[in-house]
Amino acid sequence: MSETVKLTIDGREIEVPKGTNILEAAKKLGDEISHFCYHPGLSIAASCRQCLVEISGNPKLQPSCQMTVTEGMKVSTANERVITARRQMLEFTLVNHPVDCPICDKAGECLLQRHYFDWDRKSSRVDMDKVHKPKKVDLGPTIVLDAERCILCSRCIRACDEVAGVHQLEFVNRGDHSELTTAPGQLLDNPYSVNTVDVCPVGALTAKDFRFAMRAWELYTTPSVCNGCATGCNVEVHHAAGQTHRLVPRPNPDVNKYWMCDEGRLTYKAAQTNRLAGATIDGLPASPEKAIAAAAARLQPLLDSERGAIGVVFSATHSNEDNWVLGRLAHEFLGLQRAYIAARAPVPERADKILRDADVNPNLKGARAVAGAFGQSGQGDLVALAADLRSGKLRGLIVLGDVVLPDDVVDAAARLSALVLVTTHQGALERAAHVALPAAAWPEMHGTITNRDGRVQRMRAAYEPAGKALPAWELLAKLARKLGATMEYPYPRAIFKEMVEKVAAFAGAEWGKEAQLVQLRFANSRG
Amino acid sequence: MQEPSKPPVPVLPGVPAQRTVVLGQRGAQDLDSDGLPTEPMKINMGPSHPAMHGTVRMVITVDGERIRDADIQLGYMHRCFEKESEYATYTQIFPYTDRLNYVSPLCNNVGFALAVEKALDITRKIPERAQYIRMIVSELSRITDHLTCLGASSMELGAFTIFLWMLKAREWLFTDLEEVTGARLTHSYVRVGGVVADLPTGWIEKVRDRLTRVEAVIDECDQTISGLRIFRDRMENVGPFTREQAIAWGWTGPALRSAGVDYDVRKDAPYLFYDRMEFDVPVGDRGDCYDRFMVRMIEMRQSIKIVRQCFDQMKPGDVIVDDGRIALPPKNEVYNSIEGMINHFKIIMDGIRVPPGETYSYSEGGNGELGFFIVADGSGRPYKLHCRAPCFYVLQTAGAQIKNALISDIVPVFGMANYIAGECER
Amino acid sequence: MGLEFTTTKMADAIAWARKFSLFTYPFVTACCGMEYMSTAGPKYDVARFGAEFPRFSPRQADLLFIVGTITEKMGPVLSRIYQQMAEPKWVVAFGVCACTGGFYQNYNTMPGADQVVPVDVYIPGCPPRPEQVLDGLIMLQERIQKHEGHSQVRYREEQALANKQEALAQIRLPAAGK
Amino acid sequence: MSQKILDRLLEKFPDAVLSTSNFRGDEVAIVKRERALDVLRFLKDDAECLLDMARTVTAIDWLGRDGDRFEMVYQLYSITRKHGVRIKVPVPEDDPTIDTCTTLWPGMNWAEREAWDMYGIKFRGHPDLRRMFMYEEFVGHPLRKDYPKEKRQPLIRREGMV
Repeated sequence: MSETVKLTIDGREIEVPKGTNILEAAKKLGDEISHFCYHPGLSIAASCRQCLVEISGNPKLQPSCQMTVTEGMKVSTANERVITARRQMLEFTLVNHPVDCPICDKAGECLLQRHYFDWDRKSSRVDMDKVHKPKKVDLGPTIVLDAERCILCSRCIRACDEVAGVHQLEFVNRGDHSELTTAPGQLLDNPYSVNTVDVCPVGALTAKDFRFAMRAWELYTTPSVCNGCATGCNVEVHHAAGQTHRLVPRPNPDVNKYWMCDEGRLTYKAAQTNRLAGATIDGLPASPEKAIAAAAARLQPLLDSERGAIGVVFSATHSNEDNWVLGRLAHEFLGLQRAYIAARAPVPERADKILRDADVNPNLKGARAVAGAFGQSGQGDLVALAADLRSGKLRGLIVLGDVVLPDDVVDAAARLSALVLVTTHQGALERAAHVALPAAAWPEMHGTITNRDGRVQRMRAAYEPAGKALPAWELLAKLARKLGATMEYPYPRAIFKEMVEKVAAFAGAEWGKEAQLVQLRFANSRG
Repeated sequence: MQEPSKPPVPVLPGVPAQRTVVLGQRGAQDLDSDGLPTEPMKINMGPSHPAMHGTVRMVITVDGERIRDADIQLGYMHRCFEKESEYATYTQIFPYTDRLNYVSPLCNNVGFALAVEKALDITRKIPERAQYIRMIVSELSRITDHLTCLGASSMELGAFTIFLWMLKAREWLFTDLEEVTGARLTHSYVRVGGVVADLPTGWIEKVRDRLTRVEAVIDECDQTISGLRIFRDRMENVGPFTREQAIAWGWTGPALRSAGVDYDVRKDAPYLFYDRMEFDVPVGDRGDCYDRFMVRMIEMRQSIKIVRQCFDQMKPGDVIVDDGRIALPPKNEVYNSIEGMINHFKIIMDGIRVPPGETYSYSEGGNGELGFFIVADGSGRPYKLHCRAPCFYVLQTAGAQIKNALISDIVPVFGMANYIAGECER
Repeated sequence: MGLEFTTTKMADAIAWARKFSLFTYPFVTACCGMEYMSTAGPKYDVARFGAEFPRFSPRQADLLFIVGTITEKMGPVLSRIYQQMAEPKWVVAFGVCACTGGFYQNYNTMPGADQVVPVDVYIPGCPPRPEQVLDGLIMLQERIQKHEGHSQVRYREEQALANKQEALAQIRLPAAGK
Repeated sequence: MSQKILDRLLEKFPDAVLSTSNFRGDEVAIVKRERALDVLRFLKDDAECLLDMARTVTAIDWLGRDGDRFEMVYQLYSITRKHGVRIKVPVPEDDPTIDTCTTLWPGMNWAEREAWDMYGIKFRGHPDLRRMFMYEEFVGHPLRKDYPKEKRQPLIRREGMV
């Protein structure tokens, strides 16, 4: 990438690396060339002819997505001839496009709408019937196809070939009867199938999960990180009225490029079902203040008598900040010695070379790093915890996160003289706990998680926590104050700064900017 | 540059040219007697009080009948206009502007449309007829504003008849405006780039005739009350404000003009076609409540004059700008072709895209200079929208005006500040 | 039986008298006030329905007209004014803001006046036309005649409860064995 | 029209004026916070500018933008000279304070109180800096971009209405 090429686009000179195509070069200059079939993450098809530009010395207009830049090249992207061509291509594309916008899931983030509005805005000249095609083709477990809306850009075909690595989609027939389809008897069922919906410039491919569930333009978007596995794909949380409606990948060349897996897209469901809405004392609802006081009262005698028999459980599903505050509470102030790290068991069969990882914990590495920072080896996992509970070594336990344990272990935990739980979800252990405090789930809180490569990534709060829940770090800090510790954090960023200084693994990590809450209709990036 | 010269204030029937203290008037000082020792007492007026039209709350400290101190508290009607606007497209904001100064909604509509057009830089492209229609409706709206203000405050001073008469005239104008806009009060008639629809056929003749009758009502009220002794006793020398004070405190509109400053946006920074209109700007000389009353009284006649000139000057033509990014396509295209559908969809759902930049645009509202400060970020909704509400600045001096006055003076002072909750607290 | 007959008929007569002599307290906050003026004004004369006499003190009124948006800051004032009114009392939400908050859904506007006080009749519209208001008033009168106003219902329930307790007190047996 | 105001400013306060611009006929000058009051006083008193009326004072919240988060906006006008200008003053997030301009234009008293109420900008030397619209129990500043639009803080509710 060392050598670069100079060229002029619309009279402005720019220097780009060799091998860049004109479309990308123009994007660098800030003027967008309309396109349907080109996608930065996919190979070039140059089939939509929407990105035609004029290159001086070249008699015909050339597709800018296909043409790589050459030294001294002179390009004009918006002269009369180019715009006329664009309009003509758009007119052809629209000839057979159904009048579906009011019932189309893509409406509001549709490239066809956008380009027509930006470049054409001419009324129709066609007065005959449009060609009709099947409206509801079930392509597989996740996708439904509306063949009429398809503009034959072939993005989805390439997405299957190049992302999932399986060739499952193809065009049949020719002319205005061409159709997207799977091979007879075959299904579109690869684990990355929903990416085809993201790349589809129109509403031809729709995800069954989101189909007719919500209008795109009414959603608000918040950048965050997927909590499905240790890969930590960057996502945008699309939500409205305190509820997530879908996750879409957020481009990040170092982690997930432009993609994410189908399983990851559904992680939002777990984050908003079966939640612990309010604090409980011995299974009965109570106000947060009362619950925290009760927790402190439960722990105090143990702290006085047998400090060594109290354990803490770090969570691989909670943010670094939550774990850090727990660590400070347990080891810096209470001087506890027994630490465990609760992590979901790995699922080897889901691992692949693309994105999916066997480790289904979003933050195992982070939890280990934090525990390590407090001199805890971090090797005490759930097995060790179960053993210690069974053998009765433990008398008290402070647990972060919702931990799933075998029944007999839960019974053992129930026999502890103090079991304080800070968790997002209901569960067996939560029912057994003396005090359970409701924590905010990942779409509801600011924080960072560490992915499998040790990359510290930022999650942003999309909406208010469910019910009476609070961020776990806040609950733990309150508990710490009740126990006489001095721990004041005005906002999570303070924790982050403190943590980054102390923990070697997090050195140089960035908190990042606060993101404004923008409704998709006003976020010009999409559609 | 020097000020443009203004014609003198016309002398009206029923208004004595020079003011003399009416015989038998008891000065306020007569009410304070040394015989009655008083002690300061805090009284809470409002937020729901017969003497307050609107929901303002006053904590006044009275010493006998005298007001020693007054603390005016707002916010009981704060409807978050600016926050709502940040979440709505420019077109969706028009209904909110209706409810700013809900006594003259069309002035706000026009003011906001002008602001967005300035941000879009299409002010020159607006069709002539649309501009004339905007002037007509906003002047009619100004008349309803003043009728309500004067009628209501007369009623609060006990002149119920005036209230009924002026309300009668207001009903006429509501009915006429309803024929144009489809709504009696909250019209949402103006759009970015023009107006929704043309005037109905035969409307102009009807309104010409209607205006003469409105004028008659105004004269009737004027002759009945302007010279009335009781009325003048209540209004004259109440809450006077000097020219310098008025400017320093950011007064505009009738209040400022009553203090002797001839500042009228329609003259000083003509928008629409006000530079083609021939009308006078009345100014007072004392800046007391009576002046404010009379200025409004005269302004109504001037507005009628403007409307008549518009009727004479306007010609047939388009009523909205011809631009596919701003004006909606015809409905048959929307329903039958994908092109029209997309065009309609994008304008409605994404809104009118305004290029990034900050503009402040102002016009003459019912109460004075109505300004809109728009911060656009290139999307279909304002990044920030600030509204400069005229009566917000007039009302904040009410406390100073009633200091050391009598409790009964609160009524005229507030009536003439024309406190409109929706506009003042937005 | 005869007694019941007369009392029920008496109650109906009283309700009839009440529904045509409503003393309104206009709790005017916003735009709807303009249409309230029109309703009270010369053209749509609310006096024709026996509700022409606005009292500007809640203690003298039995019909509370909530005219316009109610904000969070205004909430306590509204409930206090409601409490100051004498029983039996009726409440009308005038305009969509008083009904549901209308298109003001934000940090300071209350989603409907019924968050604070019980409401008998909701008159939608932004603002409602005077005809609509009169229609709502007639609806309220019908409710009053049918003894369905919220305070009338509350009163009946309290009476029923009191009678029940009375009856219970009478049938209670002397404690035996002591 | 009022370009000469900007020229006057540039020649008088070359160090205080960060930048000047003209957009759609609105002249704008961005001024350092430390010198803001001097600039405003000059504009009011200077014989050529004589901006005797302040139209409005408000703030802008640029959350997530590089540089200072807030920006004060002064919309000034001269009744006698019939010209106006807009002065903008960047205000940092960690220390949102600025000198009050009520000493020059008393009419900006409530406008500054509103800016405090809505954006949490403190005005040094303001006569009484209370909340303008919201009630005292209200937590936060609603027009800040990070305050949710529908986050209500009820003072009162009927039972069963929570």
